[in-house]
Amino acid sequence: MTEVLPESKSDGTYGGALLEVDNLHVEFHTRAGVAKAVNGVTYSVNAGETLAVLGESGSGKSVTAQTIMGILDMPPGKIASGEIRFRGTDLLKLPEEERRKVRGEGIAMIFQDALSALNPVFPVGWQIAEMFRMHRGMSRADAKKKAIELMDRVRIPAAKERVSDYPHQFSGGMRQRIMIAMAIALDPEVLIADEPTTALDVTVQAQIMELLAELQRESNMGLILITHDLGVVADVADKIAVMYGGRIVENASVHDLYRSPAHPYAKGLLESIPRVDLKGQELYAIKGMPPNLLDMPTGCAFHPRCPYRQEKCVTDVPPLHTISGTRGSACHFWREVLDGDAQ
Amino acid sequence: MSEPTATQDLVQGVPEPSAAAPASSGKPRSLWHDTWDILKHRKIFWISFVLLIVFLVMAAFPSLFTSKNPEYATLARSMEPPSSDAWFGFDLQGRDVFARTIYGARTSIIVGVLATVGTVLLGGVVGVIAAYRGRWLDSLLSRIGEIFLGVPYVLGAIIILGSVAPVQANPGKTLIMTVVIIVLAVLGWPVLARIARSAVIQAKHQDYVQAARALGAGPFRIIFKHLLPNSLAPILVYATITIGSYIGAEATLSLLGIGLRTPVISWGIAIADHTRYIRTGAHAMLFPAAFLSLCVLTFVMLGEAVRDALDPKLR
Amino acid sequence: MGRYAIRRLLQLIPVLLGTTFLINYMVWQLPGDPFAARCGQRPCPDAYINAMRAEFGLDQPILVQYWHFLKNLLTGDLGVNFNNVSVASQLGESWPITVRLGLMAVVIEAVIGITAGVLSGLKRGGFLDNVITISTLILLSLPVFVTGFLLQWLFGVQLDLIKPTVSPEAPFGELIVPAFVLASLNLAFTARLTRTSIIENRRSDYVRTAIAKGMTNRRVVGVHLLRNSLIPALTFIGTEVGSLMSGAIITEGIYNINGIGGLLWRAVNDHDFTIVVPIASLLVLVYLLANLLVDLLYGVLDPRIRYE
Amino acid sequence: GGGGSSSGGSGGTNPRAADGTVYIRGCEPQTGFVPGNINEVCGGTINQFVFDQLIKYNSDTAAPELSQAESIESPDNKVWTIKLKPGLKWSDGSPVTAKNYVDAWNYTAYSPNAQNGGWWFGGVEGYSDVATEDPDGPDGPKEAPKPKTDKMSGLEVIDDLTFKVTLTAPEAVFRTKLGYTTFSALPEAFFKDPKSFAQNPVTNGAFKFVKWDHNSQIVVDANPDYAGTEKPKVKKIVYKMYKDDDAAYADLVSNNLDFTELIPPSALAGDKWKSDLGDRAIEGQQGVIQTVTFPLYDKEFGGNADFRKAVSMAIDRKTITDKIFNKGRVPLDGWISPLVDGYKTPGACGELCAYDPAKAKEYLAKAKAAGYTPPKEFPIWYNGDAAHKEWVDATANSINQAFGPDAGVTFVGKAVPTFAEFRDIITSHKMKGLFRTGWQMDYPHIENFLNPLFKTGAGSNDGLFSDKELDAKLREADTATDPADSIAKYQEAEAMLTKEMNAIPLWSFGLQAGTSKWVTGVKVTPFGVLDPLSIAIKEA
Amino acid sequence: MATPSEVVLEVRDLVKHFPLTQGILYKRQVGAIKAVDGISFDLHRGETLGIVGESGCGKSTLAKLLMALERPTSGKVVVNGKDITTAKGSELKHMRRNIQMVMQDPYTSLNPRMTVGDIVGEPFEIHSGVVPKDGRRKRVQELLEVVGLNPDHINRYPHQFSGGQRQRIGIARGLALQPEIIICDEPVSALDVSIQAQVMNLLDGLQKEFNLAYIFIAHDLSVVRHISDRVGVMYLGKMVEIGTDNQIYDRPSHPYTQALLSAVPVPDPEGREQRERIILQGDPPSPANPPSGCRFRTRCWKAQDICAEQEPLLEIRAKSGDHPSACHFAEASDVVHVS
Ligand SMILES: Nc1ncnc2c1ncn2[C@@H]1O[C@H](COP(=O)(O)OP(=O)(O)OP(=O)(O)O)[C@@H](O)[C@H]1O
Ligand SMILES: Nc1ncnc2c1ncn2[C@@H]1O[C@H](COP(=O)(O)OP(=O)(O)OP(=O)(O)O)[C@@H](O)[C@H]1O
Ligand SMILES: [Mg+2]
Ligand SMILES: [Mg+2]
Repeated sequence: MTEVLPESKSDGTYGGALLEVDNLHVEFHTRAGVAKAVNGVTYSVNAGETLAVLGESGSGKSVTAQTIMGILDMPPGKIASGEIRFRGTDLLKLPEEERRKVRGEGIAMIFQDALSALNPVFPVGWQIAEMFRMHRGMSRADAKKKAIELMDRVRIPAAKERVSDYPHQFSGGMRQRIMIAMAIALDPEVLIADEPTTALDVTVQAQIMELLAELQRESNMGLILITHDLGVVADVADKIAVMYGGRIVENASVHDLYRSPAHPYAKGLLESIPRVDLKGQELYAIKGMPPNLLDMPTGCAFHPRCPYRQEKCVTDVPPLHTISGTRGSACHFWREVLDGDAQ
Repeated sequence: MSEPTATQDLVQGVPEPSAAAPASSGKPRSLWHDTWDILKHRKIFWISFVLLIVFLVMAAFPSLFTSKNPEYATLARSMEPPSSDAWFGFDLQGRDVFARTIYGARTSIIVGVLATVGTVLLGGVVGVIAAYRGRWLDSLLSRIGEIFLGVPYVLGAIIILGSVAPVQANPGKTLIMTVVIIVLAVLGWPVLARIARSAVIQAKHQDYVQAARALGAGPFRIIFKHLLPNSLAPILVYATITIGSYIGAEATLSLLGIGLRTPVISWGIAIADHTRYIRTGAHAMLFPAAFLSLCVLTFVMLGEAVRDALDPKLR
Repeated sequence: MGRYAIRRLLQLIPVLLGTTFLINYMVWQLPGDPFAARCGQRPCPDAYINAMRAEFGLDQPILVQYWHFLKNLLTGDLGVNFNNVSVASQLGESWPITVRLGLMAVVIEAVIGITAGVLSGLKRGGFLDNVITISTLILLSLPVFVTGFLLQWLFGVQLDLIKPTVSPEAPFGELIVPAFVLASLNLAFTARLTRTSIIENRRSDYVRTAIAKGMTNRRVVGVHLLRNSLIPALTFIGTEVGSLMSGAIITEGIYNINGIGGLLWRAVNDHDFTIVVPIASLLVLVYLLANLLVDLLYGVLDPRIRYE
Repeated sequence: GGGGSSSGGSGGTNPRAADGTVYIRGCEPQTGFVPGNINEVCGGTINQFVFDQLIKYNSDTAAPELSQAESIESPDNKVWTIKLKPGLKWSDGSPVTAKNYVDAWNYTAYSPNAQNGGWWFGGVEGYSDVATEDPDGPDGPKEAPKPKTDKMSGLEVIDDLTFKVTLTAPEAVFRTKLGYTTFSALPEAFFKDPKSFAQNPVTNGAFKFVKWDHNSQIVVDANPDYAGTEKPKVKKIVYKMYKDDDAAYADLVSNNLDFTELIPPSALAGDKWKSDLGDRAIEGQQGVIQTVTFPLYDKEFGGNADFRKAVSMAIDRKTITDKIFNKGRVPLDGWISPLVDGYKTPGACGELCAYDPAKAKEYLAKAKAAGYTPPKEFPIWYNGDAAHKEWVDATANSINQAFGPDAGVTFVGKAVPTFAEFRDIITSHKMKGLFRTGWQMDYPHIENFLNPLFKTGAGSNDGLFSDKELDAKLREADTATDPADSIAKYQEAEAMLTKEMNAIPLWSFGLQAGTSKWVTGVKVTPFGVLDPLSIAIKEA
Repeated sequence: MATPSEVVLEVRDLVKHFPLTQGILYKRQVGAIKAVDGISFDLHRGETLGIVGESGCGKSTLAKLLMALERPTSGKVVVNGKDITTAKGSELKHMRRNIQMVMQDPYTSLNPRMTVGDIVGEPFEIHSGVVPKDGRRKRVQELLEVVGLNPDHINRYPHQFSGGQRQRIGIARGLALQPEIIICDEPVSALDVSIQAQVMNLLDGLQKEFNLAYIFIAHDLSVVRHISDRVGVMYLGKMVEIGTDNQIYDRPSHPYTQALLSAVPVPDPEGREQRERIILQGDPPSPANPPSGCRFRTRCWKAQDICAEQEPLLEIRAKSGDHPSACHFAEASDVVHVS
């Protein structure tokens, strides 16, 4: 089988979704057993679009992203099934060398903790320039020039003087900007941002999100934003995928989800946010803790914590019901949830 | 004033115990207890453990393994190769190599283990104090360590052996052994001190140490409950390899004529005595050498297994 | 960094003074008359012993002797040994050879040890890992003289690949096998230290970043992972440079290398302390400088380390 | 091989033929090249290459032959007239004169010059005027008094080539002694700058001194003006220093070294060396014997005569020489090397030196009955920096097994780390146990095995043995004018040693040497060193 | 709620400068990191004081000073009438029974090699008089129950718990000695929303039950607003504004507070395009070398010459409304329109 990558992106004529994750299953084989971290995730993103992936810690958001990038630790990780199509080509079937070329050029990624994600022992400029040197075969000097340009672009003050500084010499926000500079160096078509601002202050977070939005406007890239900050999602996302226990439990446009969530988990999440009008009262909290991946609850993974739970939930895995258009919910009782009355 | 339901409600929010660890609220458990629980299930641990026991029994009761007298020399049979009545053959003096290998375990293991224990104690104490107190004491202790590391090893050994147990005094077996152990430990502790120091410095900056201080914990508690258990892994790894290198170092000292001496039976002496005869009778050296290597391997494997088990992430 | 280096160099002085005094003191404390063995099977004539004592100042108190030693050291005069040969010229001859041997051993230790460590770290628990672990441990537990003797016979006499001994000029080619023997003991430590840190760093975020950047596997391991994993091995190698040079006694004997180790050993055996003390001091100095170098190298390898 | 020679190993052409250089095993001399100061084997060997003495010893028979002397005569063994051969030259061109000899001997004997070999001149008239004893030993606070003069009255230059030596008492072996290094001459150049001479001497032997790279090598060139009857057959000898016998042997086997007289035990074992070297192996005898000595000054370890005899009979010399030395040494039954004038079979020791466990036990019982209780542990001391451990351990084992487990005494080999310390303990008379002694002859004569070792107060009488009768007998032998008579008296003296058995003879050294395939004709002297005139390079 | 009752904690002019030293032979101080630079406030029994501010502004240093984990450069911290900053030895140990701390990071603040039982029981071992030996285990289990953990999990290790559960362990440890004051240094920052709610409810419930006083440090303003009676805003080691929750959130008067509030993302996509943001330019200056006068002036859109010359004091100003604000041009304005 000779699957060739679609030719240069400049023609921009690819018809389908830019990046599609289709029924992805990922497991971890550990001493304690097989942990099913991702159980059939399906989502897609188009050029210029922002997909926000929401979900509790441990719900498989990062593992999905890592699988897309091909940076999953294997072993213990194992891709059990599923496809990841980039411009229609299944990345999982590509030979390693081809796959490598997609990284950085086709799809790029930024990580949550920029301090640990940047190599502590190389100057930041070097790390950015590496992209040009390895992918584009540029000379050191040219690559450095490009690195300075990029640092300017992500608004590092005095970029020229700071190219040779090391990550620890930058503040958290600046480090994240350097990560971004590195990720957008080769104008990727899709950028995956895995919790890019969780470690940052609100004021800096605002700067970063602003920057990402601007870059997206400029180059029309697809953005997958992984976060559990509902505020940030509300600010920037076009559509949302909510994950729970390794599955997508709700797919919706940002407005639909915030207005009327169709899955009890998404609903609980939205209700947990502290609000002024609720001051002094107890906050709503989803009871219990995330499912144990080694021992997933039967039926719907959320059922032990779900106020809408009925027998059916314990026995049957709910499919992703289509509610309307692209909207979907993996709850047997999505109608009741939409209506807002728990049983 | 208070709403009794507030906490009550939360208790309901308590998640089910996850299946990973069965809930048991029996006796209070400790780090060591749990480490043992994990070790119990490791194959590599049992292999090395059984080997260790064999070696230890060999060291304690060599006569269980052989009825031959390791000292008895039939010079006429010098360097005879292995045969059915002498499994490992005879050495240069016509002594039974098997018996000597068995009897050699005691000295070699005692020297290796005690010297390592000495190194760990000395180096550990200095390293921990240096790291914990920091400032000038750290500098001072580090510099003292450098002095010891700087003195050439053999020279140091000669000096210490020569002045503590001069041959003129015709020192006895135990004295020589003690001095050899002391020499190894005294010249070896600074490396361990460095390792312990950096491990403790790393642990020292962790939040849980601050938390303990906030509770009012004193230095002893912080060192023994918090710093040490969390700095143990690198020390353990180094120490187990060190046992091996010390057993070897003992052999080198014997070869130079400044280590253990004849009435003492050890692998090191056997190797040192017979290296030169390797072309005519390799057996006299290879068997003790093989035991030595196996013993080293045992300690290293054991150390590795214990270190793994001490790692809470694996629980 | 310069400031740091200066401070460390200044700190060197007390350590050096401490060590040389210690060595000076202890060496002359050793039992045995330094001149007893200088006359073969016969006892030395009193006249001879008295003359030697006076010449080498042994009749003076230890502090005075030490003071003279220091004074001479500062003026660059190392004096002569009991055999009336200039100590400086002997050092001048054997020192470069030992340095060459020691450095080669360091290089071998570093290259083989680190490579083995990286390989076994990357394939943790695999076949290669086990092979490397066991073989380095066997090297570790076999005393140097066994390894040295075996390799000499195997390569030098049986296979005739190398000369069994090293010629007086000690060219690089002839030193490879001795250097390997010298390094063999430390190989296991280096390999294991590297292995541990590779295992630790392999899962780190920056390695992931490098893969996500689309770097080749070679580059990820060889540039990003390796650089970060070198420090523990480097520390170890640094502290061992000194002992490699003084520990060369046996290796130098086996391969008949005219280096410091042999000189030291002979001098110790002959109780010729006129030469023991300068050599030991020199070795201490090398050790301390190597340590300083390693500390400074840290800063290069890991810019996070700040010198105060 | 050293220098620029290509590696040996294979190849048909002889790499030595090109420059006529041979490489022989050596070791670093302990002192500079002042013959009167040299008394150890490393310096002694090479010294023999570059300095000729009045006489030399035949490399086959060890018989003394005239070398620089044309004649050495004495009517009474007391006054000796020595005539030099004419035309002998130093390497700086100056002639060798009688004055050179007299000056050299005076220099060596003069105690402020602190020469190691000074005592050799003890028999010359006027020695006590040039050498003074330190009144309070070497550690004392007082300085030795300055000698009255620096010339011995017994030495007298007659003419350029003749000088006269007057001894205080007749000495039968004086002539034989003259081949020893200490009796060399020294050129004028020496007295101008003794220190630099020691490093780079002007010589008068078959070879000229070229250079000395300390701890590495000494190079000597054939002396083209050499006046001896036999001339060097090689152009250059490199005396290459080895720290380790095995290293030298490995080089020899692979033809990188042309000669070594030290085959290490590893190669002797199982006669490996013979199969390694084939016809390049050289076997012979040398004038070295091994003994162990009791410290008679120590009550506990001195034992009594019966005990000492018991120990001697408990040593299985034959098995030890067979197994440990692979027959490379020969069991002794006397205190004399088989190579020298005066040796006889069977030896003086007789059955006391024959292995007989039953007798040994008997004697042990007798010793105990006489009131001697040996300590539980009885060490046999040796220096750990040379290859003694094997035979000492074997000896201890042999004694223990002969005595049996109920003897109440266990012999144990114990090493003193270095020869220096070992000598120190010996000379300060603090030995607690038997200790290794051995004797390498200075000249091939029975006298050399008795006087220095057993005379009361003699320099190497390390056990402080003293026997008035023996002293008297030795003095008789010394002064006997007839050589044969003298030897007979020495033999009588030797026999008297069986009475106290203070030193136990073990074995005499064989000689095992080997050459590379590049050289031929190699002869080894009875002193166990290469005869430099014999070695020649094979035709290619 | 905020019943103006007894003051349990009094902070006066608290200053902490970390010296920057240099020198070869002896160290010379060449400057200082002004981590906390003159902070004063009171804390009443049963009250919660929230402290917000950007990363690195000195919040944690303040917390450590209050706990006497660091010695202040000057100023005092009075706990129940005694100055904790000068207390030593057993006196300090004794005072610590009244003031405890919950750490920011639930992952690093628990010793990974101790069981939960050991961690929560450690205070009793240190203060051995509080609970007799044989009663300790039971007490630990009670504490676990109080914070909503299964008492059977006493033998587990921290890593076997989720972040929220670990934070509860930290809280249980803080509660063990029944202190009057608990300092929470960003107790929920590392947690995600659904778990954050659990922990906040717990803290709230405990406060009501035991009448605890909290210092609640965070940088998430909505969380702080939810739990606090009063809020202090810090910038570069200084308190720039302090007031009740409504005063701060509805009528912020310091430009920094305003910028901070406007930057908080609102979890509601409606009208997001219209929302006005004050996006601050530049990064916070280094605390080692803070700007003269007003420390915020380098990023402030209102800055004028006076700001560089004169340091604004934290005081009630004409336009600052009813609460103190450290800005020359303090002017209350509502920046958060929604929710
Ligand atoms: N290397 C691994 N070995 C075993 N399990 C793993 C590994 N990596 C991830 N997991 C498990 O997979 C699950 C999903 O993890 P993932 O990192 O995708 O969560 P997440 O949704 O990104 O959470 P967070 O919001 O905390 O980042 C987790 O339960 C985690 O324990
Ligand atoms: N021990 C120390 N030595 C020197 N400087 C320090 C020390 N501890 C803190 N600092 C500095 O003091 C300043 C305040 O630090 P602090 O930890 O109090 O900030 P913070 O407000 O808690 O930040 P965050 O929100 O990131 O936790 C920082 O600039 C920090 O670098
Ligand atoms: Mg994640
Ligand atoms: Mg903080």
